Amino acid sequence: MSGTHAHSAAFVRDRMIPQEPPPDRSIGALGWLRQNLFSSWLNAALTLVSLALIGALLAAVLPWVVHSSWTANSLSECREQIKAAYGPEESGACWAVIRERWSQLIFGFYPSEIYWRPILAFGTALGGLAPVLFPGVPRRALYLTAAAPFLVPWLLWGGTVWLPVAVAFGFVLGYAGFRVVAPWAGGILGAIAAGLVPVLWWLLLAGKAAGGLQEILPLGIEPVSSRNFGGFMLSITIGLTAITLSLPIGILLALGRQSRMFIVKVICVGVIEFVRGVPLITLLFVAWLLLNYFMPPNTNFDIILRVIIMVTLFASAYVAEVIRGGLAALPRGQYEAADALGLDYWKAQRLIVMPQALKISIPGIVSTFIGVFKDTTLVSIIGLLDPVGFSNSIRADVNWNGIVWELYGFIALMFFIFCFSMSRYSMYLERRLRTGHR
Amino acid sequence: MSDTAIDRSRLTVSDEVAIQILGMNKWYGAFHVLRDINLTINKGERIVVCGPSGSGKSTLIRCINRLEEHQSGKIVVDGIELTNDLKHIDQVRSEVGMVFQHFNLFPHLTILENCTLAPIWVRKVPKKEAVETAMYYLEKVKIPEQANKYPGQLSGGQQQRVAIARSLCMRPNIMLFDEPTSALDPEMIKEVLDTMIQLAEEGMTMICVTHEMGFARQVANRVIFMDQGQIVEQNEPEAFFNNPRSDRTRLFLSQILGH
Amino acid sequence: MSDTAIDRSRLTVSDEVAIQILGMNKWYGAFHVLRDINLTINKGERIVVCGPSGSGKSTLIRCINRLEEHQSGKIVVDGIELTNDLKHIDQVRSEVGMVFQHFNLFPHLTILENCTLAPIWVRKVPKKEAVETAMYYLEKVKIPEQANKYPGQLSGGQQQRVAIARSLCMRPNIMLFDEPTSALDPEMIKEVLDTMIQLAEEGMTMICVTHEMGFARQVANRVIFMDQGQIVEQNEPEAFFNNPRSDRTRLFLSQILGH
Amino acid sequence: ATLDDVKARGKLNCGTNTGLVGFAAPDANGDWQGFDVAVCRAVAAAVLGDSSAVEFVPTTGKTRFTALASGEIDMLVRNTTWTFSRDVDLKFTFVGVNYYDGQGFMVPKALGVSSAKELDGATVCIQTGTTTELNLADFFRVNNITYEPVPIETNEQAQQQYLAGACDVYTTDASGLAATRATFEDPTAHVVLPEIISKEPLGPLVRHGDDEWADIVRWTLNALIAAEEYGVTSANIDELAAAPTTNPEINRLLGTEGGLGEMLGLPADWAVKAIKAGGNYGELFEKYIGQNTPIGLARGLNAQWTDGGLMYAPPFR
Amino acid sequence: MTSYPDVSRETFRLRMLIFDTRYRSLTIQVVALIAFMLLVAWIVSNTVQNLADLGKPIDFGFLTGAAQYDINQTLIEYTNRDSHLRAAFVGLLNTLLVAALGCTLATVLGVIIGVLRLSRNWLVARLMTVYVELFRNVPVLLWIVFFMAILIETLPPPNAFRGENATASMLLGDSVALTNRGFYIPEPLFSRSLGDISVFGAFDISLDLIAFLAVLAAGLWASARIRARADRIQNQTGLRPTTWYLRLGVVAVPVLIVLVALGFHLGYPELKGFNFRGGIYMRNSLIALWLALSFYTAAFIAEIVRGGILAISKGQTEAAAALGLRPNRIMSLVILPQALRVIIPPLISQYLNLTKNSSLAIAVGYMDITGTLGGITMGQTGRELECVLLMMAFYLAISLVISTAMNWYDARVRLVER
Ligand SMILES: Nc1ncnc2c1ncn2[C@@H]1O[C@H](COP(=O)(O)OP(=O)(O)OP(=O)(O)O)[C@@H](O)[C@H]1O
Ligand SMILES: Nc1ncnc2c1ncn2[C@@H]1O[C@H](COP(=O)(O)OP(=O)(O)OP(=O)(O)O)[C@@H](O)[C@H]1O
Ligand SMILES: NC(=O)CC[C@H](N)C(=O)O
Ligand SMILES: [Mg+2]
Ligand SMILES: [Mg+2]
Repeated sequence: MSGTHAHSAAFVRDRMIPQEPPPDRSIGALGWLRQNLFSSWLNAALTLVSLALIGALLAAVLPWVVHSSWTANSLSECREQIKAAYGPEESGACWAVIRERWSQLIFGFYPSEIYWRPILAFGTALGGLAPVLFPGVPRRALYLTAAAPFLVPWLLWGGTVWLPVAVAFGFVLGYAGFRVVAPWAGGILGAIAAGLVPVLWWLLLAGKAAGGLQEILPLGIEPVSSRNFGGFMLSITIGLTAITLSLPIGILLALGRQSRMFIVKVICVGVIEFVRGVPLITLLFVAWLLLNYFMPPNTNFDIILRVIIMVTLFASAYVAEVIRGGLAALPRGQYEAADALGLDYWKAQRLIVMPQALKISIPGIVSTFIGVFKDTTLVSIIGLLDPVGFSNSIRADVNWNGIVWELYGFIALMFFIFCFSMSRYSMYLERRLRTGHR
Repeated sequence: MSDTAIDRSRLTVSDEVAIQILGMNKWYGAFHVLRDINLTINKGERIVVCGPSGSGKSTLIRCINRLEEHQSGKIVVDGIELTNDLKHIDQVRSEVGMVFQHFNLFPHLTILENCTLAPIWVRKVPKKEAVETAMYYLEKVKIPEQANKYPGQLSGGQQQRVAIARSLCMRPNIMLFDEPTSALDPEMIKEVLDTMIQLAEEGMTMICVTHEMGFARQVANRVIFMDQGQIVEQNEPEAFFNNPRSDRTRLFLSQILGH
Repeated sequence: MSDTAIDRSRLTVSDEVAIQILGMNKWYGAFHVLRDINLTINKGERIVVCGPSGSGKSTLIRCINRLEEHQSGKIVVDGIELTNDLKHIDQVRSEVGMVFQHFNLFPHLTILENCTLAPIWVRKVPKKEAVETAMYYLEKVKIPEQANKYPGQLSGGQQQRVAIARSLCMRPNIMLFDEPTSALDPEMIKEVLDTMIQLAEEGMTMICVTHEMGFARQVANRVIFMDQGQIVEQNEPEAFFNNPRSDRTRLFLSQILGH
Repeated sequence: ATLDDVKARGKLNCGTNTGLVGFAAPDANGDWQGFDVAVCRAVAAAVLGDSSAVEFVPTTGKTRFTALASGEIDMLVRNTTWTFSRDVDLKFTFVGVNYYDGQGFMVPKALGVSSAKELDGATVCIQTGTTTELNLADFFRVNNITYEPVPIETNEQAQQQYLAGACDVYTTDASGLAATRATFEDPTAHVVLPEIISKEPLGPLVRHGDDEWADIVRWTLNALIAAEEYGVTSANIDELAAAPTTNPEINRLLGTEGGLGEMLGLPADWAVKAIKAGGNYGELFEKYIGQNTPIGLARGLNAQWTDGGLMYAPPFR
Repeated sequence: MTSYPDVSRETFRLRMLIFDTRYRSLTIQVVALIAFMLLVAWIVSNTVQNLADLGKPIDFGFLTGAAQYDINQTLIEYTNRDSHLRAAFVGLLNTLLVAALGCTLATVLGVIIGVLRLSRNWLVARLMTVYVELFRNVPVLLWIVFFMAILIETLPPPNAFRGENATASMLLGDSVALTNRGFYIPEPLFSRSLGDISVFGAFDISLDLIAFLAVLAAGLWASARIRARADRIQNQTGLRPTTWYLRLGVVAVPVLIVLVALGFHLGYPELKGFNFRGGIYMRNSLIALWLALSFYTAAFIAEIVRGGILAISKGQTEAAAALGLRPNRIMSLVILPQALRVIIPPLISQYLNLTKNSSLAIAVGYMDITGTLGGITMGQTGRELECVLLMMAFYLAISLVISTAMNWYDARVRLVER
């Protein structure tokens, strides 16, 4: 046991050594510079190259941005103003075009005296989303969430108040149908009734009922045709609708795809893979050229509605794939526990499976949404006046013929702000949910 | 195992049949997992099922509340035969509570919500009443103070007790336990076993897959030994442990107790 | 712990110095992790390092094979001083084997490939020879039959033994272990400790961060207790455990052993 | 039928150019103005009695026919050439011609080109989906010279590329060239080459299959042309329409005699409203594209037949 | 064993369709199938009805008619007398060209940026973060038109290269001209050319190219042999012979010989007439589309690469370092093989996205399949349904091929686990 030790050097520290500051310049500003920018020759070179790059970019862009005119009424006037102010060789930005066309870039041809309507509509939509997006909002705001889907379109398109009421009544009918049928024939028939009754109502009676009510009690606001929608309002309308509708549809598609029922699964897989396999632009072509062919003769519905349908379909397929990932990540035990407690399929999905699967899928869902919002610019290719489309028609104006960077820059900036804040929000959400249960 | 003194005379068994399994067979694909199972369990019985891994213990109790489908034979629970009829399945499931090895609590709900979920949505109990019931059972498993935490914040033993409380909130007549303690650290096993003993004392019909032989001796009125999908031996605990009749049982017991 | 009888007299310590650390200090940013470390380790010594979490144990042994850089003082391993010279670092690293808490096996390579990778690419050993060496050490850690499996297919204990074999294949003079058993299930700990004991018997110089006090008593010839980045006490195991001289050590031991 | 749809809607959906000064372009207030636009307004005035009851749908060379075929617009007035295949294969009805045109080339003066035949190897900006695109291919093939086409969606993009020098030549209808050149900072730096390589009768069109609607558009256009022939102008029309005049032709046109309006399913004063919307054909021409506008087109082929031109409205009887 | 009563054979009742687990799923499936078929039938019948009303029944015959229009960029022989089908094929090749170019550049950029984002250099890392956020938060369509505008507005027209007082000049010894119509770069020419062969009578392939590729392939094969030999030697002796110059040689020397034999020389672009002649002409539409798609996709690829490298835990690097492996070997033997498994599947779906996004070519007048088949052909013939269907079929085929490749790769590299 003993004698084998070279060191029986037992040692006990009698005095503890306190924290000491590090010896070299590894802290402080200089230390930071050394560690982060000039830690090696390669790094130093990279730093210098980066600095040069940033410098060159700023030198090229900054004077142009700053040497600008906000007041001119045409491109030539603007150029003159800039030459007058900053010298004959200078070129600068004509932000004046943004000032002059600001309201058009935002609202398109929406009648200017009722700009409050789209503003109120998007306010309502945000209000409706708030209780879903942020946990701190009181539960009562959920009423707004329920009302928003009817309120927002009505505010945007105007017309009789009875139409949204009639549409909303369809949901009441559906619920009633379920309550009447379900106890007697069971959940599945109940669900079918809940689906069928409102569809019949909407297709056959809702329009007439709304018309009739309008006769009796004319209540309404000035209707605005969707041809007048344009600018960011159009992007947001399409984006927001597609985003909100694609979530439930995507969930259904994802559930269908996970289903053990072969035919249901095949149909869902087919739809998802088809939609994901083709570019959005071809789907927009369908909306624009073919959707009217698919409808009974002489139905001619709004191009914006058609576009919204296709963009929603597109978003749904992508959301479905994201949610499928979330569903797959859920342990089997959760399903079994729900079964063992006697929850039926839909209740288990709603109470147990979806809340968890959605939580897992949030980053994916949000990036899908960002993608959808960005993709709304494609509608300019089929001639709708979203911001990109609008920039073309502004350029068609003799006064602003030849203006390029200011418009693209402005539009890009706006999109950047929207998309960037969405992605930051998703990070915030992820962080919050990660710590949520701990 | 548990040090709690238990008065076995208080554990009564009634004559009414709770579960009856007749000539039941089950296959996974071509693999014959359960072979000709015959078993009658009376109200108030406390059955412990044991046997080597893969012998079909879990499958057996999962058949009882139809988490798995059997292919031939008959299972009657509380007078209701388990067929493909959804109504019957729902009825049976609300009579039978089940506790899983890995608890399977719902991590996105608080403990209280875990416990009130099924009563509210399946039994259609008013929320207030459901909360009262839940608190009653949470007290019973001695964690009422955790009611508003999330499962992730609890230790394994506490989680398993919540799982038991969650089942009890549906006021089942029969409880199934599938190795409820085998995912737990030694200190926590006792907490859970105590809770189960308490349940047994109150006359609950229980079927429990476990290798806690102390628990079996103390609580069970019958021990069933399974191997290769069959019931190989069943007997009262004393007789089972001290005097196993089959060779396989003896072999198995020697491994388990020597461990 | 291990039931293997170990003949301590066979564990010899030579007079040659294997590792010498002189007045070594290390900072993370402004945080002083290691403070004035002085330590001389002779060939064949078996050192156990223990201490509360965050006391700098891992950092200390990671400094020895330069996974971390120290800012002042001197570390000499096998006669080579650790400076920024890459040659020296490479030399030291191929002399010193390290086993991590989480094994860090390469999941895309088979066990055999894990073991032969470094000998082939660092030591430039012919493949055939590398395979032979690898098989030799795999047999030593008692898993030659797993050679063609992937790490994902092995249990934790087996993986850790592979990690040890992988280090040994480089034929190091010194082995460093950073809590090699703390990520393992109890049954698997024994497998790994047995392997380490065997290594010790063969005279390997070892530094092991561990809280397995049984192992320390049985194998170590010196136990080092660290706290707040400093070596607070070091002694022979018997004296260390039975008669700790510093209050901090006593407190720590009471916690660990009472556990 | 289309007429009923339009009446029910209370608006006429009219397809126009995305922007071609003089023919169709929104002004600073967002109101559409131009020679083609005026036809839309006249039809709206005739049908709905309100020349502002028009929803203008900007279309590109490529999108215009789909817009019409899919029913998105009721009529298309977008300097569209009447061709056999558009009429027969694409199933549209051209109701007349509001401008007789031909395809020309515009080049910067600095290039020193005086004939289209000298354009061998040039880069040519061309709007896709147009007849000019096809004519161009034929022209260079026939003359055995090469070119590099740069396909472009709208007139405005073509202009941008042409001015930046990304193409040497811009080719389209001569009227379009004149209109485009008019918007340049320095129009005199560009010349339109003398060759006109095609016939381009431009006119309004509607879908096949609704002859009543085609008649309305056709006769509205004819009314504008006839009005010029008879000397009915926006200045004197109120007077002329107040009571029957001595000229029965004018009376039938203005609805003070006979029931032409009723036959079309329109009120009797349909033509009065159409003419009052912007004036007669000659007035419209002068106002939007004539000699006194920056575009400065001469009447040429578009003069009345009585002045040696091709404008020849069939009789109103 | 005791005999037991068999399960009572129930008679079938209607309610079992809904409540019996055996029939229930069947019921639902039949209902779903019927509903789906009804929907499809409804759409088809509407379409047929509508098209009949318009008098243009579905008919693909127009594809064989003469296209009549010219296409500026044609990878195969094409004149305006050729059929619409051939025009569509020209467009298809153009789509594939820009997709291939785009995927290549996007990968290169994405990898560089992704790696630089992990750089310890604070400034570089931040700069790359800015790049990524900027590019992925602005719509790709905007980037495309933006790049096109940059080309058109900032580069000189060919005119500017002309005359005594030219304001612009060619680069790299008068071999490259950057104009606002596109870039002209030298082209490979062969003075002793082998000529072309015709494939199916549809298009020609240069024999020179074939010869070149054949020799290159042979060289690569030889190089692989040398490498295998090096592996063998390493296995036997442990020492790896240095072979890079040999391997370079077997590839380069025969290729050089073939090039000399064929009389290889470069054809330089020259200003003649209105435009540069000679050389390879990359039109501004191609360049704008290519750069925009690459830069945009690179931002996503950078994130994938970064994620892939981060996913390989620090422990792997440390374990490898502790074994004495040098940093470059750690990268090639430990990190890359693992990171690639994480990176490649999402990378392939980015390729798919890029290919689909290339349909935005239409915004800058690049004649891809949406520009020919879905653009001019559709506009001139008015065959919307047929053209859109064909276009969708084409893109579906591409995505099918790509996702099959991805699944195959996924299955091949999946880590073996318990
Ligand atoms: N879904 C399944 N598909 C196919 N085979 C299965 C399935 N579930 C279980 N098995 C097999 O059925 C047999 C019985 O499984 P069961 O889980 O009932 O055993 P057990 O007695 O509970 O074992 P343990 O003690 O390991 O839990 C095992 O051989 C198992 O491999
Ligand atoms: N990369 C790092 N940067 C900054 N601080 C670090 C870093 N790594 C470790 N530390 C800090 O250094 C201290 C010592 O860490 P070390 O890992 O050596 O402790 P330990 O004794 O091994 O503890 P444990 O028993 O938890 O493994 C801790 O306080 C830790 O927070
Ligand atoms: N350039 C144009 O926009 C019109 C072109 C030509 N008149 C056509 O109808 O095709
Ligand atoms: Mg089991
Ligand atoms: Mg540590």
